[in-house]
Amino acid sequence: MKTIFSQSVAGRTACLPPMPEERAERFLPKELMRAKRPVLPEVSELDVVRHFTKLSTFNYGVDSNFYPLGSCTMKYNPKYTEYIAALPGYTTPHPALAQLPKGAQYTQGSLETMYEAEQMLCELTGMDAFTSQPMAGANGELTGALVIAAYHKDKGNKKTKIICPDAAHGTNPASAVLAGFEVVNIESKDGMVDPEALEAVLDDDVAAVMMTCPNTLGLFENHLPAIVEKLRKVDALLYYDGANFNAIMGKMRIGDVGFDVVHLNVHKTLGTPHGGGGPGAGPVGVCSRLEPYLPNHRPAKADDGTFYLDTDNPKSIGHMSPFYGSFAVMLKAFAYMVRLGGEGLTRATERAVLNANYMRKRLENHLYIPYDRICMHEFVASASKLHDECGVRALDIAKGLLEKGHHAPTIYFPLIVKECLMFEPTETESKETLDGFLDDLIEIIEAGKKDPESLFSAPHNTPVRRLDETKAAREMVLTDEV
Amino acid sequence: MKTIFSQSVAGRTACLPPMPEERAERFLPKELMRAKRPVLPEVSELDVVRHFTKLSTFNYGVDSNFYPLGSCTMKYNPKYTEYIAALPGYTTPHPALAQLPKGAQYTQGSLETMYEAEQMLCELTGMDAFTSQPMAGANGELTGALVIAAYHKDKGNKKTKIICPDAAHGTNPASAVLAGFEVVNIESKDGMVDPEALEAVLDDDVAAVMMTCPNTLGLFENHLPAIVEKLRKVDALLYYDGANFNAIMGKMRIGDVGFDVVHLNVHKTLGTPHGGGGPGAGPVGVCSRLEPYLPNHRPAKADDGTFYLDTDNPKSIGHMSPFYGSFAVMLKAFAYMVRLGGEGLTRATERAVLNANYMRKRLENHLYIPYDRICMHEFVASASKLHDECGVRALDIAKGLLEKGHHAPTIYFPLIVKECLMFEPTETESKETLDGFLDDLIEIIEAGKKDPESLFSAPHNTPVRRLDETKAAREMVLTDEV
Amino acid sequence: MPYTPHTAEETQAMLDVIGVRTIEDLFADIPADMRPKSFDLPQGLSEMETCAYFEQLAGKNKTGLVSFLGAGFYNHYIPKAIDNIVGRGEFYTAYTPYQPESSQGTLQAIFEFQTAVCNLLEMDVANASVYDGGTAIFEAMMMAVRAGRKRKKIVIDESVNPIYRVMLDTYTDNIDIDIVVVPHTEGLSNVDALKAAIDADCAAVVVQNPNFFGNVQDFTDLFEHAHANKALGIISVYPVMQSVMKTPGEMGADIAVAEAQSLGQPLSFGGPYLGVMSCTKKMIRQIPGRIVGRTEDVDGKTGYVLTLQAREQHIRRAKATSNICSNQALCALRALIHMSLLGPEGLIRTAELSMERAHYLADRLTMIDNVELLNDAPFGNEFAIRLPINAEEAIEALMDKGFVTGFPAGRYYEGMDNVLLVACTELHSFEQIGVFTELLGGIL
Amino acid sequence: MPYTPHTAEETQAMLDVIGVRTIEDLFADIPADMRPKSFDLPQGLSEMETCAYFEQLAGKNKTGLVSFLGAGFYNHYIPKAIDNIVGRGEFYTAYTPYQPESSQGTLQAIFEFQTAVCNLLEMDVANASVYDGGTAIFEAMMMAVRAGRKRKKIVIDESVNPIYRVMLDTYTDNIDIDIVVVPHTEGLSNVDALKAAIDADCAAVVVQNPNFFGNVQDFTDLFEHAHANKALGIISVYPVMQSVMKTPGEMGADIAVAEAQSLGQPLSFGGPYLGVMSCTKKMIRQIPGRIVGRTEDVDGKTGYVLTLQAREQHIRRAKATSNICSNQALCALRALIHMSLLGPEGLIRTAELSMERAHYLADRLTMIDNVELLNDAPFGNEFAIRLPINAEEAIEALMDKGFVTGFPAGRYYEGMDNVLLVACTELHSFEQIGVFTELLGGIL
Repeated sequence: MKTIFSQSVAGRTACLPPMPEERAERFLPKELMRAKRPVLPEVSELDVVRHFTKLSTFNYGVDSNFYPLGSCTMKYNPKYTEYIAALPGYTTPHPALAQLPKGAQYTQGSLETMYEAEQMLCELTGMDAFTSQPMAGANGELTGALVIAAYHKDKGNKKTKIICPDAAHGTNPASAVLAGFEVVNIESKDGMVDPEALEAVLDDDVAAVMMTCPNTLGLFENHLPAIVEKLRKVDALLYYDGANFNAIMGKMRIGDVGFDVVHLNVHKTLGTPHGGGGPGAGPVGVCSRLEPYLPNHRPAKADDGTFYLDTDNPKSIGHMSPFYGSFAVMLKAFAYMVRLGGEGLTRATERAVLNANYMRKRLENHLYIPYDRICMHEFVASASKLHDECGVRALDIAKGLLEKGHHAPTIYFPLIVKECLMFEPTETESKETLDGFLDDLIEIIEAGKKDPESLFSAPHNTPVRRLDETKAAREMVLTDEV
Repeated sequence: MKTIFSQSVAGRTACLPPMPEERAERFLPKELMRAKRPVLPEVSELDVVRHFTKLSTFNYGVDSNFYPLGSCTMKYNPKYTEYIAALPGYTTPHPALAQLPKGAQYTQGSLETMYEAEQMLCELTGMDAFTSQPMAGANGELTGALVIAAYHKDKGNKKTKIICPDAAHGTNPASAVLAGFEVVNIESKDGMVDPEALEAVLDDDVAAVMMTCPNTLGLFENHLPAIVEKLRKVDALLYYDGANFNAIMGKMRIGDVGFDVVHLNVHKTLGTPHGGGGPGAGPVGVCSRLEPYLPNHRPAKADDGTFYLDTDNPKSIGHMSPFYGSFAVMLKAFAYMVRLGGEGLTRATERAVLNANYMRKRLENHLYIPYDRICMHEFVASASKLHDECGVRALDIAKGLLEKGHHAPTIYFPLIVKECLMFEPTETESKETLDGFLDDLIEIIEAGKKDPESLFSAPHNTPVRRLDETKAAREMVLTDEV
Repeated sequence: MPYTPHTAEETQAMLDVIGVRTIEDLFADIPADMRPKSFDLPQGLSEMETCAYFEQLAGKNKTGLVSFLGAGFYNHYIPKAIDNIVGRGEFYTAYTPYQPESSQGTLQAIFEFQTAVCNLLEMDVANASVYDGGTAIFEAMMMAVRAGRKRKKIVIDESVNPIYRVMLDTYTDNIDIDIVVVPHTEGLSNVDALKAAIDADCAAVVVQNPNFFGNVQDFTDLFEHAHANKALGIISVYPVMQSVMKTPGEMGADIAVAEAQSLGQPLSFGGPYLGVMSCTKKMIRQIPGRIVGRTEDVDGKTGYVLTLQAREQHIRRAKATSNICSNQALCALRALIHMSLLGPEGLIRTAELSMERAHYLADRLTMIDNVELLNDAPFGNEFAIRLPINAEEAIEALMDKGFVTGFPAGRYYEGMDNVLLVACTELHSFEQIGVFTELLGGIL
Repeated sequence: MPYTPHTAEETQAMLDVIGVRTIEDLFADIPADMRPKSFDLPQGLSEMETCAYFEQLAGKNKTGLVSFLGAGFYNHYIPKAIDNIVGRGEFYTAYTPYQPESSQGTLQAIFEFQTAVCNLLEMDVANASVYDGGTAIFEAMMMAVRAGRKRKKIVIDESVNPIYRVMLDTYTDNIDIDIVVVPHTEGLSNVDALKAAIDADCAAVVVQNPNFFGNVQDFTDLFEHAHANKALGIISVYPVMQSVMKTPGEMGADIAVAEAQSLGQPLSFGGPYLGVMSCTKKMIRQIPGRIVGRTEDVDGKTGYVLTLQAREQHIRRAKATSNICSNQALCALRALIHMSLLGPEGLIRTAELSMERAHYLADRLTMIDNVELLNDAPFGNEFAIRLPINAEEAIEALMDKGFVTGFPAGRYYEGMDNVLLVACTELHSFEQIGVFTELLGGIL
């Protein structure tokens, strides 16, 4: 499809502001001005609308069809949250206004929203305090790691290492490194963190362990109490990666079972849209002893019931975002929690787990399930046997699903399972939808066994077919030549 | 595609209000209540969103691609007008509020909007007064015909007939009949109203002539001054069907050249969306002597600059709509006029006519153009020669265009041209778009000459192919059995 | 210039192809003496300035009012998903579905809308909608007159919304239809008088349920009587209340119509609204407007088309069943999505919440001295009370306190100057009702 | 319950297939003593109640203020077509484009966004965006440190937005990077001092244009000096002003970053915003985050994929170039549509209208006694003035009159308690500026 740049015709305009009385030359000397006008699309509004409308039809969202992308929690994004985030009362305020003299008076709505959202997250997770500042999950991980570092530094602990299980998301070690830690990997046993493997590397230098629970195989970490006990002995903290939080709402609270820090991905658990890759929000919760280190400018409630920004945090790590994080995203997450309430959030978790187990059970005669027991909100299957038998890989199954109009599951993650396919149906899908998907998936697998070639060339009916990624990396055409 | 009803599962819900404290039995005796709950879809919000998102992809709008539907003026609908019509200040007020004591004070925004919109329409058309009440073009025609009847009745004229040219829209005679008139048809000559044919039927019983100018062949009615003169002699009024008003903005004003009544289709000329068939708005303008007969509750401006509803209209025909017409649609039309201004509206007309003539010229070697001279905003071609040569009909060309992803032109209207195709590109389309369409159209015609069969089976790639209309009319399945 | 993409070069190239020198040459057909005498429209504005102008204008409407005004038009909650769906360009920038292969979205949606209407009203057939509730009654009357052949009389109950009755007078002023209005009795339809008015010239009797005063009645008996006299029964209903009320189908109505503004359309100062029309199978050839039918394509695949088009003006012209050539497609889509999101239980709850509040309000108001209900008959979410003062005075007194008290019945009914119509929906809080009754009590 | 479609029957059928009796059986792995100690979340609300709650909350923010507050974040006009497009579910409910066959919409949009960024900044390569302007500077510094191998020092100008400098301190607190701040001189970058700070340990010098005080400068010379000393030049810019200002490319910057909130993102009390990152071809292997490249499918058809993924954490884990694993895809789409709708002329006019107003305001303000510009250097749409009183006082005094006076420089700069930063955009009217200057004059 033609790019918007290639539709450009010199002099064509769409949404032109009025003509200024003075042009830029009046205000800037020539040597501070650019020589050439920027090459941006010169198109009509109709061109823009048609172009992006057409482009959208080449995309796939939860609104299009089922999206069982494991580890991503592609649940339905309720439309009312978009309405709320677009209320002019919310979109208008400049974030610095609340920091000015008397400014808090004029931003009480936003401040109360932030405060109440953080309070609700505390109750949901059992943590003592939350910050809304982190702008995405990985940013939340970094925040958590910095808070951990600040805590140990303040306490005079000499801590240099963070332990990450091999099934962890790749961002865990990457974030730990950015907080100045050395990363120690430990191998899983039976799909779970192995207390003995942990014991083997646990010493006084360990600042924290980063865990995902249920882990990225969709399994509950049964050794959690033992792990907590071990860590306490060396004053190491326990970090909860919230990627899989959709599996435990109302069933377990992170703070209650000994986790010290948590980040949540609101675009996973709390119904905010992924937007094709962002924006997200990654609020971080901590236990009370870590609260002093949270990012500064914290929403707070005064004795008279008004809200303000608390800047009296001498031990704060500083700022993770210029102001208070992705406010509008957090707002949607808060609106989601308000609508569902405790009961609704619990039910979401229950149905997510129900759906995952139903899929697992229906698939177990067709695909190898390495850990074939009750799973949480997602599970991992493997095409390795299929690959051995007839050459069909996880990738081929994924492409076969695309051809049938479904989205594919996550493939080749976690790295510890060969040819893996990770399914996460979420609670918002009905039995009918799951059955429709499963019928097609089983048909693909069975057809693949008989005629693997047919699958190797899939998909045929998508806007483009399998793309040459090597060519992309080699030639590196990263912009449109104009 | 499955209907929303067939996706229904008893007990499933989407957007449920809270549970009432009392059920209906508390307020209504059993004999006034329905025996069974209504059979409506029981689906989730996700089901609804996916269903209609999917359905939308089976549809075709101006936002999808070029839409050269003659006589329909499918121009681009600017998005800001939707924003304006959705402002809570505009969507909230109950229409009767303005009629209550002190109510006008609280609806000044809506009243001023209506008043200013009507003023602007007066200047645009040269009429003396406008009403926003008619809810669509045909409703405007009826309003106009009723005003004409009221005028003649009030004057004591015995008028029984309205003259309609054969090229007129079918709604013209249908509306005239509803206003109590007998319809006299006259035949065109050289594609235009023939003054001699008119003369032949013109007598004292004639209340009015309904004209479309340019007419439905896209031709300016050259005999207009002669016609006006003839009508004046028998005190017959001249009605302007505004369907083709996009052809003359800034170039001719209806009121200036002798028209007495006009309806405009704002969804054609003034950029409001067609919505798949509605809602529209059909404001009616009149010369001053007809003003007393306009529908009641007219927006007016007091000496102190405030706005109110004028109900002191003893000669008014009454009410065409419960309140003041399709307010939100008129609002969008007004917003469109404000944005374009006089210069922009004139330019719209100029480019619409430019585009039509360009298409006509590029097509003239490929399709027979019955009136091949400078046209206004649209023109009519005919496939009759093609049909004679190789059996390809206008319908086949239309379906061939659908197959190539374009919308088809209007076909088989006006009735006076055989195998006709009526093209109206509108001003919002670029030369590139026209060229792309014309290249494909010419290819279809030329291919059709060589291999007509290929065209008879088109389209192949649409959500459905040619449908059996006879079966539909015979079996009359008009609802989904549940 | 906005929305005309032509550059100077392109314009020139196009003029060259056409073979004229200037754009003005294309308008040579319009002689100089026919050119505009004036054209003093204001300068155009940028989008930014245009929006600022209208934001300022919209701001002149007061939006914080607590309103008990109904009179047939109600402020019900509109689920937010509706705007998201109807905002898709494929729906709202489409034309009438004349090319069915490219219009299955609109066509199937209308088919589903027809189904929802028939199921809600328990009627056999529905059309794709007409402009509003008033034109729906008019078209229903016309159906009856066509079906009744020589019968020209329409008997209409006085408690049918008078706002519509004004419209009906306007629409029928010049055609051979005789509307006979049968007076109400203290806000209730006088069924005996209606029966008495049905004679050999009567094509149909028209009633409304709940009626203008909010009262709910059963017209089974009336329609039976009409049928016995070869006249038809026409009923106008309120879709939200219809979820719990006895249906037109159950009452034996031949034609059932409604204003469906209450199903997902904002009040928007009068429109666009949505006229719903349905009828029995017997009346199918009389129903005007668009109708969508299910069929198959050449491959046997299910699809939808406009059907029974032979009734319409582009074919029948002066002999068409109606002059209506559009429907309120997008409004109908809104209503369909609204009903799908609420489902039967949601629509019923909406009716019940509205009734609950209205009855609470009625209880509170009638505790005020000298305030009484107009009658003791059952009502839904609207009711009429008699005040000790002129209703207009009461309205005026509370307006500046931010409350819209209701609709003054005296506007349309003689001798009812003290009668006030008051409506509630699920959006009223019990608190608001409390404050309102105190304020109203204070001035009485 | 909302958003869980399971009926009781379906739930049972699914449990039967799984082979357990109750849903609770699925959670048997979580022992009783690990269950929540409390879970006192409020009852859920209907959509209608939820929206009412948030409308009330949003209403507690005052929206009618006339604000001259900028400090790097500006209220520019957002064309209405943007919301319509990004509201399409195919865009905003999609995930990261890991399955390119089903994600060409997002992928091509990012490719076009990268192109627009490169063209606006005149740089070679851009990524798909990062969280915000602050993280963009941080990631740029990290790029420089990686490229500079043993060099650990970053020289940063004090007139770089201090809001970001606080972030940079936070982000670098635990890693081996040494940030050296070079003081400004009356609001201007001290280029000589910056040059002097570039030594053999320096990986990069970081400047901002216009700087925090709104002044526009040329850093060509500085970057040349940096290159001569094997250090890199990093510049942070303001996209709207960039349409007229000398570009990072023209100045010879190695990495150019920006906060692109001003391109179609509402202020929304702090986010989401949009961090833009671009660099020279030489730096391509260092740039973090997602990058989209053009390629072909098996049929030779053009398509787009995420490329250079080998740098990312899901492959590189602890050795990844960054921990960032998302981009602000929907914000980037907004920015792309914004730039497409405005085009070069529209973006330039936006800059000019904003400057025009700012300069008019500066002229008016400096006519007040004892009010003077901080310096005489050129500025864009924001400038610093020295007041006769504490800037915080001035702000406080005008707040209740509905005017937000600006940002008090003293918050971040010692000795600048009387310095006020004032910003204008195209949305300010000359009238508002007039009223504001009178009010401010009145209190000084």
